[in-house]
Amino acid sequence: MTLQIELNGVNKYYGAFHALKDINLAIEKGTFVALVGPSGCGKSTLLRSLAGLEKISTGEMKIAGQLMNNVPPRKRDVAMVFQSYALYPHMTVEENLTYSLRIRGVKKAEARKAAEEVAATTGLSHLMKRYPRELSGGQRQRVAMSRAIIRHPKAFLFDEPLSNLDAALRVHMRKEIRALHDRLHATSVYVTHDQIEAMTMADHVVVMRDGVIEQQGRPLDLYDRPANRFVAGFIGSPAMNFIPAVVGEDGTHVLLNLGTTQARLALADPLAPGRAVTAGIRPEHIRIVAAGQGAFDVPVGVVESTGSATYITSATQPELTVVETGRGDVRGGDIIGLSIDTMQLHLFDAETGKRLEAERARGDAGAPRHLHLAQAVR
Amino acid sequence: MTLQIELNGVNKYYGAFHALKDINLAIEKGTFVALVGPSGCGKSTLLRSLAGLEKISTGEMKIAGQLMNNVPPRKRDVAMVFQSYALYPHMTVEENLTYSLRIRGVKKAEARKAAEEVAATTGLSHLMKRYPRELSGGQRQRVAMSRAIIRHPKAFLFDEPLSNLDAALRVHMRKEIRALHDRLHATSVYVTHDQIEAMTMADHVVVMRDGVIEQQGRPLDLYDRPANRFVAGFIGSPAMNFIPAVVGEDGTHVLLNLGTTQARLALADPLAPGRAVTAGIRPEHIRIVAAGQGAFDVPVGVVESTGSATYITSATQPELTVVETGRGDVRGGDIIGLSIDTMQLHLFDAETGKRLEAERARGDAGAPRHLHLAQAVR
Amino acid sequence: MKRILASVTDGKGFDIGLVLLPLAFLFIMSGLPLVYNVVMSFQEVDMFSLGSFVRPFVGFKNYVDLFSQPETRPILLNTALFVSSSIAGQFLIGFGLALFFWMNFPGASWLRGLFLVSWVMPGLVVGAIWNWILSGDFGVLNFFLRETGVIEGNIFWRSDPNYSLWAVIIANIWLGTSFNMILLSVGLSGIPKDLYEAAELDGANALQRFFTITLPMMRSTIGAIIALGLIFTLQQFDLFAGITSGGPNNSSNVTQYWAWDLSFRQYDFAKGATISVIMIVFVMLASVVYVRSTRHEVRG
Amino acid sequence: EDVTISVWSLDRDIQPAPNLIKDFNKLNTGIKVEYRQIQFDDVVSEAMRAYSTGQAPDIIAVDNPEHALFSSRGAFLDLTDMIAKSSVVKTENYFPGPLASVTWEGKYYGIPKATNTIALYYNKDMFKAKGLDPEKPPQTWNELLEAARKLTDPAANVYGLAFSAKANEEGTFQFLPWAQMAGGGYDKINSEGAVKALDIWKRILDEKLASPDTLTRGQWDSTGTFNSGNAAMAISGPWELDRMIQEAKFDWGVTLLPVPEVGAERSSAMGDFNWAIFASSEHPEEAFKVLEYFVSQDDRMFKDFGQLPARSDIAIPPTGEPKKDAALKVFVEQLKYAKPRGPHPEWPKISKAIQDAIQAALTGQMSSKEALDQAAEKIKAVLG
Amino acid sequence: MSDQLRNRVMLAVALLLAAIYLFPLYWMYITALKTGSSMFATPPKFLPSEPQWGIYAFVWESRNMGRYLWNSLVIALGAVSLIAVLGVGCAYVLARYRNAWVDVGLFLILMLQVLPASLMVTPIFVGFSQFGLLDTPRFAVILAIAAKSMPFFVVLVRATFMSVPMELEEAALVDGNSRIGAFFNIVLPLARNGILVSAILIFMQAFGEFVYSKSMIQAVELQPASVGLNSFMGPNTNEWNNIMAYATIYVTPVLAAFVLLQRRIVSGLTSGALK
Ligand SMILES: Nc1ncnc2c1ncn2[C@@H]1O[C@H](COP(=O)(O)OP(=O)(O)OP(=O)(O)O)[C@@H](O)[C@H]1O
Ligand SMILES: Nc1ncnc2c1ncn2[C@@H]1O[C@H](COP(=O)(O)OP(=O)(O)OP(=O)(O)O)[C@@H](O)[C@H]1O
Ligand SMILES: [Mg+2]
Ligand SMILES: [Mg+2]
Repeated sequence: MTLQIELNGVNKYYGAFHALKDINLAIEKGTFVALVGPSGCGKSTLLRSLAGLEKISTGEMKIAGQLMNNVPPRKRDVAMVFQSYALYPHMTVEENLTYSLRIRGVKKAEARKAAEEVAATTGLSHLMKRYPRELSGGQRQRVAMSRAIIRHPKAFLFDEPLSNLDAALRVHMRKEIRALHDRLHATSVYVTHDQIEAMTMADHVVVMRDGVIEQQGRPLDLYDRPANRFVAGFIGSPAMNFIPAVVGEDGTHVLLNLGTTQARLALADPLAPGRAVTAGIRPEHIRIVAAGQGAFDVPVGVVESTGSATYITSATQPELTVVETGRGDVRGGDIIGLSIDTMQLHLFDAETGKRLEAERARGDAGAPRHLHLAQAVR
Repeated sequence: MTLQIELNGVNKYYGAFHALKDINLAIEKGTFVALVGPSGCGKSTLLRSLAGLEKISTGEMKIAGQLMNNVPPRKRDVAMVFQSYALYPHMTVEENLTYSLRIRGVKKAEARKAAEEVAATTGLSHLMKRYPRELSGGQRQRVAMSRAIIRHPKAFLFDEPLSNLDAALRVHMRKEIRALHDRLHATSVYVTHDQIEAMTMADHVVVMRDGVIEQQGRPLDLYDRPANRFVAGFIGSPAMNFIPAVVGEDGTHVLLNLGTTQARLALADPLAPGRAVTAGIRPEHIRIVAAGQGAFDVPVGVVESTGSATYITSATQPELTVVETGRGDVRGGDIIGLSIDTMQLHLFDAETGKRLEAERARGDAGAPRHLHLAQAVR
Repeated sequence: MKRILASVTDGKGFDIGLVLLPLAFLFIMSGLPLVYNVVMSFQEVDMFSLGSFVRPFVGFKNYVDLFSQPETRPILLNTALFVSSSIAGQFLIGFGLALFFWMNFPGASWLRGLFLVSWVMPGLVVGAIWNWILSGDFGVLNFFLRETGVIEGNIFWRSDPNYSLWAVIIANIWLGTSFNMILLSVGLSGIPKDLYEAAELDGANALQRFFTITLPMMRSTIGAIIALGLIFTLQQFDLFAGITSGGPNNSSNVTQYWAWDLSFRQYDFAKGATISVIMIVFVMLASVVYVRSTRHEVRG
Repeated sequence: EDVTISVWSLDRDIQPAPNLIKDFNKLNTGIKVEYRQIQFDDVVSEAMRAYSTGQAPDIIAVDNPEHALFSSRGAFLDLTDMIAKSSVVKTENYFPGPLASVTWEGKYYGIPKATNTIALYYNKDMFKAKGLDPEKPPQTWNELLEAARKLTDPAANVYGLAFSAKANEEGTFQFLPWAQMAGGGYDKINSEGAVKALDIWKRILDEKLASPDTLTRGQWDSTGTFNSGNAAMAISGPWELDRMIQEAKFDWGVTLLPVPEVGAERSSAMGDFNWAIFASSEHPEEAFKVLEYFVSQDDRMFKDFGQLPARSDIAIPPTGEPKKDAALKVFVEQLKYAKPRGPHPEWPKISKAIQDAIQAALTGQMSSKEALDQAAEKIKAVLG
Repeated sequence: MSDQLRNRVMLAVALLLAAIYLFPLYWMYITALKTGSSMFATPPKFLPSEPQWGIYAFVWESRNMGRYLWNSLVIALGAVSLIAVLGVGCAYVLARYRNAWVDVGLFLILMLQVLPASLMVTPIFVGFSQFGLLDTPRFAVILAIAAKSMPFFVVLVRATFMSVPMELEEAALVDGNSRIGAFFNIVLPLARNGILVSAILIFMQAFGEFVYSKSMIQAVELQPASVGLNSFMGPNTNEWNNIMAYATIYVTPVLAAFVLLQRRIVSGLTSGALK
């Protein structure tokens, strides 16, 4: 195990604005890291710091064991896809692609061949002679992407490289990127807003918020055992439903408060009675049943279908979202019963948002869930 | 019913490049139109033409019944979110937002109030004094978005307005946009690569390819009855699986050819024997069953889980993708049986890609499917 | 009417108006005088007939006469040398300075501003001062060169036919450097920073970034500066008047000084105009080059 | 209603024209004079431009070699008759040189305004230091050369002589007297004497007895090196006197220009401006009255403005500055031999030919003979 | 190398470069303070032995410099305004399009300034006298200068407009602005570097303009400082120290003003605008 990228206590200020707060990160060689977080949380800043484009304010940054704080970008041997593309406007697509090769003195014919290969995978072959200003948004993004992957650097840094591409192309590019990564044994850091990308491409997911790393780990670990309410809400789409709850008088059950309705769920391991908690349940873990058959009865608010799935939102406070495969036959205004898979219920401290099992079960990700909830009672 | 936007035989050339080909489009007032299509197909061009930023080469364009070909943008009263944002770099966020109001002579205090309201919904309140260069990519996009929705124009034109936002914000913005649209009875044209956005937000979806409108209609109609193979593959994510097939000798069944395996499905209405067709089936309409129990047995290739769903790709030629809710227990290399919901099978002409029921059942969208397939036989 | 009005506020009419108005102004104020000069070069001009166009035409006589003069060729060659060396010097030094001051360090922008000095000083003063600086006996340049041991004896910059043109070129480079420097600074400021970032990640070192990003991105600025530098250099007069007066023996004479000398010293206006036509042709060729170069500009 | 007369000259506020005009206007003669100062370099071009657009002034002051340019073309008013009738302007009072410059084909087209000439300044202290007799400055070309050789001291940054061979009118102005003394002239510029004169100049430069910058330096700057002690002798005019009095920190004197050999004919340059009335003047009578007033004030010319009147009948009053008074005596003496350049309407072209020859010879690109032959050729073409 | 050290080294180099480049300015300053002939002394004197400080007051008083400078200012401001009004729009259009007409326009504009003022002044003078413009001589000079310098301005400002992304203007149009409004609110502020600097350069040029002023402005009350300066030059006398003192008085404040102004050249005017 060689650490390829290592950040220790990295801070970054933009003037008074604290953009990265005490970032500690250790990435092994060959890892594909997905960096996710809400807009403005510091993902690009972190990426740019890794590339050497931003000078970090304090802390140390190592790549392949070497301190990099003052090493100029071109000596770091990383390739980056800029969120803003940063295409060379005075060069054709082909010239944009081959730029890094030409700089390195690769022969013309060879560079051209490499460009053609990359362009073929990104679907730019017919645009090689165009200038960036003559391209569509997605085409530009593909040029930015291609420019990075034409090289064989130590590390790839991708800043939302697929955001402007259509679904089919995205699926295709996803595969290509991952294949390239594996082929080169490169280390990649990949910023994305796309849940599917983060979950399916990455070996390791880092969730940031407001300049802080909230949690990192294997994708499904984050999905199954989010460290706090923020991560729970952030990972997974549609997002987890959160319901305010209190631990009952005897500490063995929680009362979920859905405005008009309440549900009482038994706890296997008792908690302090009266403690305010937040219960979280993912949409796909709620099943629609006939009214009166589930844990709750709720009136239906909006029903939206994407074709393959239907999103049903309850007209309650807070709203609950349920996903059904296929078209479903629920209409707005219906009263439906919701059956909750209590094995999938997450509990968070109402104030700190911390996951409540955390103290007990930290670190043994593979073990069975520790928070047992009895069958829902009405 | 008033036609708000009307395009008749619109063509647009960039030099020799034919970007829009004979576009005919009629959009009623108050409609929310989603414009989708592969990268580079001409969506932005169409939007920019509607805004008056590109002069169309031939054809006519009407807004609210008036010929608009030569009307300057400011007289069209449309608001647009640019794919490239086009923020005013010398203005703060607040100034960017209020710009359109200020030039209309709206009072300062009033404009400020409007800006604050919009900023609150887009989460920009704390950034009002920043300049665009001091914002993250997503924040910039939100400014671009806010700048458009602060106005109350006749029509909104959105060019991938949410592509750089995280899932939660996206869901939120989706709702806001749709609510705004409904509140203003505006007409909106919305370019997106996000299937969910197109399906859930739009009243009407227009699918383009290479400058041509391939199909338009209500979202679920497109999903259920794509006019051709292209639309079928484009709408829906993960995309529809296509399998080459031929009509059997007697014309009452098709033979699906999956490289090593073949499947024989009966046809209710006979087709010309020996005709080459393409069969399409969406991933969610294939169920995994024990080997030997379904229409096919296939070896499993890649298994990817997003947490809520698992994508299973078969190691066949062509690949088939199947979606399972939850985690599933299939591993790469397993042999599984696939059961196909034949009611959901689509047939396309192998050469033209046209949907095969089209001649017979055009126009009666509500009627039951006309292409009956007998239960799969092995 | 309404359509025209609309076109003026929003459409092509707006653009056409913006260009035609100044062009018309320029045509009247500069075009006609230009034509006057051209016409004059085909006429016999009497100093007292300056006020009218009606003068006897002599065809190409003035041209024939001019080219039969022995000094014509060396003066044209001098002009070519003067123009090319001056522009090269001004541009290279100006670019160097612009790049230097572009690196952020405290005081950079203040000091950069001081370089404008060559642009503010009156021509008369600049000429005189360079006259003294380049003077053979008491000149400061010789003094420094001697003190630093570069030369043994004095170089008579102004009076040695081998150096006289270079004396003016040195002064002219000094004069034009600030103009180049400040405008190139403006050009540099217009290059988006992320291009440099991308290039740096692509592995380009400073020199490569300069040649592959800076230069091509500044194409329109550089084109404009060189085109204008050419015109300025072709109009440089004060330095010749101040330093060498074209001497000794025409060794530092150039067309513009010569044209002036013919017109206003010898009152041979037709010949003066004839030379100016030669200059016009020269600039015309350069303008074509410039205009063509604008085709490859990058629009932001 | 007053008649307005406009006057153009190069005089600045401390020089004659503006002051005389001020005084004249105070007399309330019914004539109002307006004044415009123009620069030396622009007098002719401004005048021509104005004349050809009908905006010429009534009176102008032009440099004497350029007078003929205007008179020959009838641009200046023929004043012969008015002068004949005038009680103030009397031709016999003028030095012959200046008077010749306003004459064209026997008619008077102007009135000399002032005059000047050149002579040899020398540094008496240096003469003493080098063992030369400060009271016996060089009188012939050979003596000049000898003295210059002795005085030249490269170690002390001292040249023997400073003069101007610049490629403009100043070069002609300084060279012609030499040629004329040896029997040459602008119309016989390749005569033996003229060649000899140019040879002497060449020798002076070749031997580094004068700075090589002589080729590009005007008289004022050349003499500046004399004043600062970097030249032992200088050829220049009376306009230097005030500066020299103020700045020269040594004893100096002035002597007549050396001649080719003892007893040879003397000659000198003649400078300064003439008054003229434009033929287009609407009020020639009044204009002439103004000129008469100027002439009537000629005796103030030196006292108030330090310029030498072009008249032999006006004595130069002592200034109380012995060095200056001695120098002025020499200049007045020298003025007797001053010859106008031309007059010829195309003087500038003639002058240019001479300048070119001087420069070609002195830079060693041609021999003096060749250069002057070429000049003679050009001048012949001009003279027709 | 630490940042601070780097900054110090850079500053030192910059000061050295400036010292070399500004030497003529220094020479102007000290020549003003020298006595007439000591400027011809060998070896050169780098500090005046008896500085003549009174010369500034003398020159100011005796030449009535206040009036001259005022005239220069009027002429320079007039010319800059006229050029800016006419030139900015022209430059903008020439930057916005890319077609044969633009080529023609650019070509014409360059060609129209090829001749030096000394050769243009005669025909302009003749023309102006015909239209009676010489009765308002300062205005006439402003017109002439404007014609002379406008091509310079247009070509330079056009180059800056090239760096303003077209999309920003489009956004303004969609936001409901007219072309003119978009031009003033969006395009102009983003091109301010080039416009500012070009205007500065033109102002300085116009401030020292000499050839047209001396021919067209005959009344001394209306003449600019450059013409006043020249009056120290005589046929056989050049009062160099007065000239230098005079020039010092007018160069120094102008230079100082523009050192301040040009600091506003900043980079990244359009950064953050586009994805
Ligand atoms: N100036 C131009 N010159 C030539 N071709 C152009 C020009 N601008 C756009 N195109 C081409 O026109 C086509 C349509 O472009 P458009 O921007 O409309 O695509 P789009 O559908 O918006 O794509 P995307 O989803 O990638 O943004 C593209 O193939 C593009 O390459
Ligand atoms: N120059 C700057 N000055 C001040 N604040 C800045 C500057 N650049 C970025 N920021 C702030 O730093 C924070 C982090 O920005 P960054 O670009 O890293 O966000 P991000 O995570 O990439 O967001 P997005 O997903 O929207 O691109 C943002 O809140 C942004 O507003
Ligand atoms: Mg970002
Ligand atoms: Mg687009």
